[in-house]
Amino acid sequence: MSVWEKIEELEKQIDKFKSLSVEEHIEVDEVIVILKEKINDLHKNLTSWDRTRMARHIDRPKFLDYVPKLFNYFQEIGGDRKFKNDNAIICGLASLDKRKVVVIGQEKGKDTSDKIYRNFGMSHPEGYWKTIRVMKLAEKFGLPLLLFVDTPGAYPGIGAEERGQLVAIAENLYELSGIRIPIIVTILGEGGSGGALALGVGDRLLMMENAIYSVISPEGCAAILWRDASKAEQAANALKISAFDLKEFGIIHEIIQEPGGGAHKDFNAAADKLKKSIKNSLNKLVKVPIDELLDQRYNMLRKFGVFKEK
Amino acid sequence: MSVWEKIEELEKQIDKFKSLSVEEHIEVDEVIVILKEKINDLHKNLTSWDRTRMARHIDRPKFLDYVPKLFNYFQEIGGDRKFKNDNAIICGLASLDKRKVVVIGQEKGKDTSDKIYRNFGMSHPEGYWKTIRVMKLAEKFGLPLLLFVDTPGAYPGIGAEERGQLVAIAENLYELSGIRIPIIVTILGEGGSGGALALGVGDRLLMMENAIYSVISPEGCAAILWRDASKAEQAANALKISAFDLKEFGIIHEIIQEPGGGAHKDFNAAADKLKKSIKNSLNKLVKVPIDELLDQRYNMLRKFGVFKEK
Amino acid sequence: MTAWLKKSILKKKEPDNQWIKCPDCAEILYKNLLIDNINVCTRCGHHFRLSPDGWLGYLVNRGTFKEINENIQSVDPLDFSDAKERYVDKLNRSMKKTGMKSAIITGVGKIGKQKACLGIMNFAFLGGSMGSVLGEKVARLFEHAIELSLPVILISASGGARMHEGIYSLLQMAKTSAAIRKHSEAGQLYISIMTDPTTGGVSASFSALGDIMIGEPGALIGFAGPRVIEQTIKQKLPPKFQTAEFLYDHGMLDMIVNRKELKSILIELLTFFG
Amino acid sequence: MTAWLKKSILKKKEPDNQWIKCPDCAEILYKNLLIDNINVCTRCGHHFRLSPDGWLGYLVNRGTFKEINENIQSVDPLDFSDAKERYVDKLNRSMKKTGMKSAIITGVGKIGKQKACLGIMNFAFLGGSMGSVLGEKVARLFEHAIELSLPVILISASGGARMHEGIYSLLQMAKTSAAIRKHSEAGQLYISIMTDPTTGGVSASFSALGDIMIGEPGALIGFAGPRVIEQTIKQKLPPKFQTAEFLYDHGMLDMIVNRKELKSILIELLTFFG
Ligand SMILES: [Zn+2]
Ligand SMILES: [Zn+2]
Repeated sequence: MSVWEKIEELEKQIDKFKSLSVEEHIEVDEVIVILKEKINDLHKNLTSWDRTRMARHIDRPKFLDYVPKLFNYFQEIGGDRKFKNDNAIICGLASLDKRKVVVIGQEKGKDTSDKIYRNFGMSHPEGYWKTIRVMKLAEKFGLPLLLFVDTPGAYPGIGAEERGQLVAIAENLYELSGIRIPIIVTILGEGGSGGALALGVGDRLLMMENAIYSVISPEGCAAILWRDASKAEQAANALKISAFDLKEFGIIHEIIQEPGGGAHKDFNAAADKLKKSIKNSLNKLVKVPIDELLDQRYNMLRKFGVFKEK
Repeated sequence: MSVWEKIEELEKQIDKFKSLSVEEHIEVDEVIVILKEKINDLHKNLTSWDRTRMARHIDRPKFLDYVPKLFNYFQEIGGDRKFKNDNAIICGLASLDKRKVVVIGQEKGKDTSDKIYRNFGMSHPEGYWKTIRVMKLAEKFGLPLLLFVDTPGAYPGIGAEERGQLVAIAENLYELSGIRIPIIVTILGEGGSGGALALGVGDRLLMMENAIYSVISPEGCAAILWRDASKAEQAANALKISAFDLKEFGIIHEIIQEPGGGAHKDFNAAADKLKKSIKNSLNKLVKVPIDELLDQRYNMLRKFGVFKEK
Repeated sequence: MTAWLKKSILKKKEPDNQWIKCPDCAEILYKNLLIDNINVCTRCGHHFRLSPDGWLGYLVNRGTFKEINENIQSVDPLDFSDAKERYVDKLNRSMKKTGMKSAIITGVGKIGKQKACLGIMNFAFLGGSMGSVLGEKVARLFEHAIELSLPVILISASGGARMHEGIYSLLQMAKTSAAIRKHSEAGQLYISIMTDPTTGGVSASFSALGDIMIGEPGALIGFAGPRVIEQTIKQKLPPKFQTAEFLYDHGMLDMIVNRKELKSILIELLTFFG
Repeated sequence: MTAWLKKSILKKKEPDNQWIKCPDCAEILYKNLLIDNINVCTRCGHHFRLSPDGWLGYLVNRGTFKEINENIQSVDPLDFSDAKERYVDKLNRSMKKTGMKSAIITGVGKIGKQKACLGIMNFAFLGGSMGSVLGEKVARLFEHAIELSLPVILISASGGARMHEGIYSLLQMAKTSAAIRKHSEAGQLYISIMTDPTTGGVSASFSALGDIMIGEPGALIGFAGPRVIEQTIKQKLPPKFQTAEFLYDHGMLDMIVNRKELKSILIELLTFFG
């Protein structure tokens, strides 16, 4: 039985005890507490592949779910001013309690028609041009930028290539590396490849406990290196794409703890934790003089990588 | 007989005398000189409609004809980095004798297939995005910008509207008004409407003697205000669109004199004059501190317009 | 009281028994009720054009609006006449008809708790065409906003250039764009609201340069006029072409806002950026 | 003499009787003549891939190239193994095969009269994939160019990311882009040359950020790999899709330059901006 299956089994048990408690008036609260702790423990042992399944879970909260939980004001603003309003990326003006921020998030969509409308969170170049337009608006007004990542990757299609997916992503990296406002990146679910990285450059990188962040999808990696897409589990684990892996690598700053079973099991709790972390980070970042912040950002980016010399 | 027809008649006479001179060895040089002077005099009396016909004359030199005459080095650079390389606008790195400049010019094309390739000099938004991309390159390297205008107007089509012709033109005006390099605009032929103005903002505005610059094509104006497109002649003259009109209005700085009969009659002479004027202007502009230049540019733009107050 | 305000009050005294047919749903609307509904069809939500006084009455706190540069007036720099009449005569007719001296009212007022510079175009004045006066008033509005460190809200409605002023008309595009840049460099907010119709030179200059660009539902917005395009491409235009909705889909607008919600959206935006 | 240079000289001593078939025109080409022709088919002009030593021999004035950071080498931060072998073993094989320690050579040399920082990728080294070492060498190259106030010319050839280094590989895109921004802010010129193939992470980071972007004729250039796209959209790709010519038409490149003319174009560009 995999860790994942064990957790599912324990969750079933909890449900059983809960109904016992309600229907038969048997007091089993203590048992439930113990089982939940057990689940939390097991969670720490989830593999990268388990996390991948969690990150893609059908019930997992999406960016638009977080919006009302995090912000008391949110006004979407649209458009790249050039070609199309890409619905896979949502931009907005927002208030995080009293602090004004600009928000850019990737949205995968909820039901089937919404998923299609959002192109499953896979942006075309116009999505990335929109983010550049909006981040410059944020820069003009000195507003901190909050980026939320949740995408299988940039869309691989004819139109996307025609309109220069490569330039659009590169320009995002270029702009974010030097834009003169504080940036906080949160990886909510799937951090897929260059399409995620395009919104992944900032001063502080947060990652939900069950999110993943990878150079290539496990399936893609398996197809190439195992010559068998069904070897995604091996690939995922070999790629080390969990939040705990990335924390160990020193790449992300903070893991946002999720409730046992994932953010969707107690979304309010997950969103609260995220909000608290973003606020803490923001409070620190806004105090840093902007030139110093840019130096820190550059140094952080510069240090990414492991190699030997001589 | 209109002024235009008189000139054509005199030109025929000159040709006759020239052949007399060659075939019959009759010395008539003095007569030819007098006739040419006559033509030059008549030219000053050409109406706006006559100028329109000259500006659109099939033999009139186009931007690409001027390039080798003006520049000893010219390297075209392409692309808006977003959608398409618009062939109605050509950008290049160039040397004007020893001075490095960046050049952006509208090109109508020569023969039929070339005209189609150039879309008759009518840009889509991608042409204007290309100019912004290239002018920022010029700004990065502190290179003066030479703009050459020759277009019936921005292209009125479905794709052009879909891709935001209005934003593209407005952004050009916005960028040119504040870009931190000297700009010289030369209206070579047709300065048609917003599509021309998008490349028409600079520190110094030159205009070929037989060029026109108008808010709307004479035909368009006639169709609306005369409800009859064939009244283009009346409209052209009412609109006052000749170089002499614009000089009188104080809108352009300098008229580049063309040979009698138009630039195509002695293209070398016309191009020489233009080159000399551009060089003179450039020599003056590069000496002005950039902030002062920007103030002057703003004041010039601010003064455009006539009205009464109170 | 400025001339146009007097006029607008006079207008209200016109006989009330007027009815208007909605072009979208064909409902026959009682004119006074329509005005009370800020010229939005009570049945289908069709947005009728709104006059500057209608806009001011709706958006600006009562008694807070101070018009500026109200005395700038057009002249006839080209001595222009078309087939029918002289430009000066046309101008005089328009001034009489609208009670305004130009196609735009500019000034400073309060919206909610926020002060803002406001420009409101009047399509009824020669089709909201842009001549020297419009350009000058827009440029001065932005300069005024720089001096006072205020945001600008500009409501556009224009058929294009004031051809009668020839090249001067065209150059207003450059003049207004330059003034907007100064305002932007001063760190100030500019909200552009595009109403039906916003086309031609206005659409391709100050209207298209907002930090935030808002379109009214169903408004015709575009650079080239639809008829010019049809003549050029020799085919029918697709439905919804050059509507605000079309522009939003193509990434040109930040949002489409129903007129009834516009005021609260504007207050929120002014507060957010304030 | 660096290891790869020795190796390249050794290569030249290999038996000469080798023939290569041109994939475009099917001409059978004598290998040494092809090398003399900088790997351009003498019949149809097809551009074969060129190794870093080929590029250096062609572009850089003899004896002027000084390699930098030649001793940076890959490690195996994930302890990665795929179906067949460990990443460290794969690395060792590649190093042996190519005589290089990474997929890029960086250094300073003279082209004509101009000094420039140069980066040349080697597709033969694990498909020119970008891992920590490639990213580090590119970033250092631009930082070196800032110190020396020099332009950078970078010749790309890459199949994408070095998956074996996981997230480190992805992050090189951000690292290199940030270094390029520093170089650009210092006012320096960057010419990006995209050769066959330039795809994936390399294409969407430093390759796409040139002040001037040059493609080689026929080169495959794109973000997503053609096979991935075909699988996603479930249809055949159009001919010429993702070629340099396709990218030029779509506004992504400044020019397409035949290899034989590249040197003189580069000299002109370096002189122009110099
Ligand atoms: Zn209705
Ligand atoms: Zn061949």
